[in-house]
Amino acid sequence: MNPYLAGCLLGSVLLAAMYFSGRGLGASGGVKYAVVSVVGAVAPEHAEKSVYYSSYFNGEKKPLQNWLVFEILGVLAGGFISGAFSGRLKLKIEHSPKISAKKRLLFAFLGGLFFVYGAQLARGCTSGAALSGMAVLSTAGFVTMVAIFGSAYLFAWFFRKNWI
Amino acid sequence: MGPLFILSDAPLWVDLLTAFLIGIAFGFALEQAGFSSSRKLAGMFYGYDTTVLKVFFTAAIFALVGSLFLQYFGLIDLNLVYVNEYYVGAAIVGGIIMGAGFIMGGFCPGTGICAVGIGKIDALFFLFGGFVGAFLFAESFPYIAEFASGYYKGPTKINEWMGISAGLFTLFLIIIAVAMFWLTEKAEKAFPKPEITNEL
Amino acid sequence: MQKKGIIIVIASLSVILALVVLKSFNKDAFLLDAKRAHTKSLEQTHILTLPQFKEKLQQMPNVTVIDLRSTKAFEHGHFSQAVNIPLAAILQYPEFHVFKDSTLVLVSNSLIESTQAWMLMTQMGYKNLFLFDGSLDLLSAETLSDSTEHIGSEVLKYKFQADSTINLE
Amino acid sequence: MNARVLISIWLVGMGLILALLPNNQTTMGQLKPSELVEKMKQNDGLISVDQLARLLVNEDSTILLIDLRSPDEYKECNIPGSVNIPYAKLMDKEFGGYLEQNEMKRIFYSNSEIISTQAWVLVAEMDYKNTFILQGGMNSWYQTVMNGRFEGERITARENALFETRMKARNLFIETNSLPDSIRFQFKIAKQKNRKKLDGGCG
Repeated sequence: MNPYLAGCLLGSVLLAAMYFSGRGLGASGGVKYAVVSVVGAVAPEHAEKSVYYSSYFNGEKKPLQNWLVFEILGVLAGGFISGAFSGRLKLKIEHSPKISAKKRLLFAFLGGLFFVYGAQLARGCTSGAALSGMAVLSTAGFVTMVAIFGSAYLFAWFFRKNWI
Repeated sequence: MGPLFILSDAPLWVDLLTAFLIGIAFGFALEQAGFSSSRKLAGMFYGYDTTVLKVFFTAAIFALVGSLFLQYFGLIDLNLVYVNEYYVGAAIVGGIIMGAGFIMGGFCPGTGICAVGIGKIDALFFLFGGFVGAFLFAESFPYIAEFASGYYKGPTKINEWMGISAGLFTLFLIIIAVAMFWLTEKAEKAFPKPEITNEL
Repeated sequence: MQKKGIIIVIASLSVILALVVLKSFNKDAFLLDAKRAHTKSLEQTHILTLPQFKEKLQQMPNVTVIDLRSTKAFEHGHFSQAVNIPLAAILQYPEFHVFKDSTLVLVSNSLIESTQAWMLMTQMGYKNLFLFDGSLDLLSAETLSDSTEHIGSEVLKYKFQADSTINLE
Repeated sequence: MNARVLISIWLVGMGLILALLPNNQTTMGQLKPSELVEKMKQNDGLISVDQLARLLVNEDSTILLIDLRSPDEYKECNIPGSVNIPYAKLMDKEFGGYLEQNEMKRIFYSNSEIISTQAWVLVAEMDYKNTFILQGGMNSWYQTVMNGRFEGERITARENALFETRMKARNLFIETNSLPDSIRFQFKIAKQKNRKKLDGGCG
């Protein structure tokens, strides 16, 4: 699909989220709620004691009854539908021929770790802070966006072997 | 008048169902834009494929322009739409960590989940990493709480901080984006990697 | 494909432009929103007490007095420079917009009525707009008696005393 | 003409229209002038001092009595049961909970009618119902309830009841305003709004 057309499509999805639920899109938050509820189920005492977890368990709602959790399930389904639509469904490890599949998986794991850690700190990832933040003109969104892309460009040279 | 579910006190399940439907559309749009491929996403940082930048800015500006027009015609109250809270230090440091994660993993959380949907195993590992990252953050939160919640500026809007109207700021943003679109097309011509882009 | 794109771009731009133009020419819309009207009403310079009203009438002979009472009461007696526009018919008055640039004073028998008219007209963009802080009932409409000492009505004229004997100050 | 040029033209066009829009976007739920005049014509937003006295004496719990005067004036004396929202702070977000609701009867009062009518218009045009202006305001309260001498002979039961209501309201007013300040204002701080916090972001 033409990137600009895809951008308009994505923009209308974001606008719909703003119009219906008064909020932007998000992704890393869903990951957090999943972790929080797992910790709450596995180690309830620890969750009760911790300043961080306890704030998610004192409300009426369970952590998984969250907008973001359902949205993320939708993303999973939406990706699948689109993949089936365009014939891209395939189990595979995508990596540059210069690195092994194992190395790619290790870096993907580390990347995910860093990304979500940073997203928790900045209270939003590329979708929650940068994209949705820009769409509501929030200062935080612009700052986070510049920081993400700026640092990715800075680090790009060190990881060039992984990609090109 | 929007935001519908904030003004109407709709039951929780309606909101969650909408979240699911919006998620489907979100995932569909991401996948159609080609964001389920990490090498396409990483291409932005080496100049051979700048789809991310184009989609990202088009989407943000489309939603911004749309919301401002909706407000002008009295269809939405933007005061009731969530504006991100601005914690100066956390936003900058968090953004830098995210940038490092981006170039290592090749996904961001949204695109990673979308790529899991079409069966990318590297995306699944990215997601596992994400779970560990969220867990580590929760465990380390007591030690960094002061920094993470410090330098708080509230949900500020950038145009108010600059003292101009939202419409005028949008025009500036659009001019920057249009210049960037032009530059990225130059970059794609300057750093072509046909062996990668043909494969995608 | 290209042609289609050009048509979509031009069509959507002109539709939005047309909608914006339509809205800005809509007469049945406020110029100032509630927040701005609130800020404007805080200045309190629009409230004219009797002496201030008299001064205004003397200084500016071309002041237009808008009399919000019913036509019947108006015919009974009114200021020489008064125009009768009952509040209920205020938007139907044919030459309403003519007053947009002149100095206007709203008068009525009820302060509530003149304040409502003041808020309404302020939000519609009228600028030199005042309201008379008093009732026309208490005045002889043609001659303003000099003897009435008048302070603004938004001043408490009584003082609370715990022993229940309350004196006029 | 490729896709980039097309989207650029479209975006710049939209941006130009947006930049030229007047900056006075109307707020939510604002009535049109004609609708506001209709609301004014109905004339059902008034409450007399005697009606208020009766509501107070009967301990009506559906009223929300709002004193729009300055904090100093409010401290000097106020009608029992009222909370103080100075008119200058009426549009502040913290008091939204008092204005943005349809259930309770809001009764605005000031010393006269001007300020309370202004507040009435602001609330009415946001399309909230059940808003009332105390006719004559505090001055009229003093004149009628506090200083009122009952003229004429008390013959009918109705006149008797009116006089009694005034007496009770007067005693209530004197009683509550004579209490020491520490007790008087203990429960009378205008509550902050408790609207649900906007949820969002993905942190």
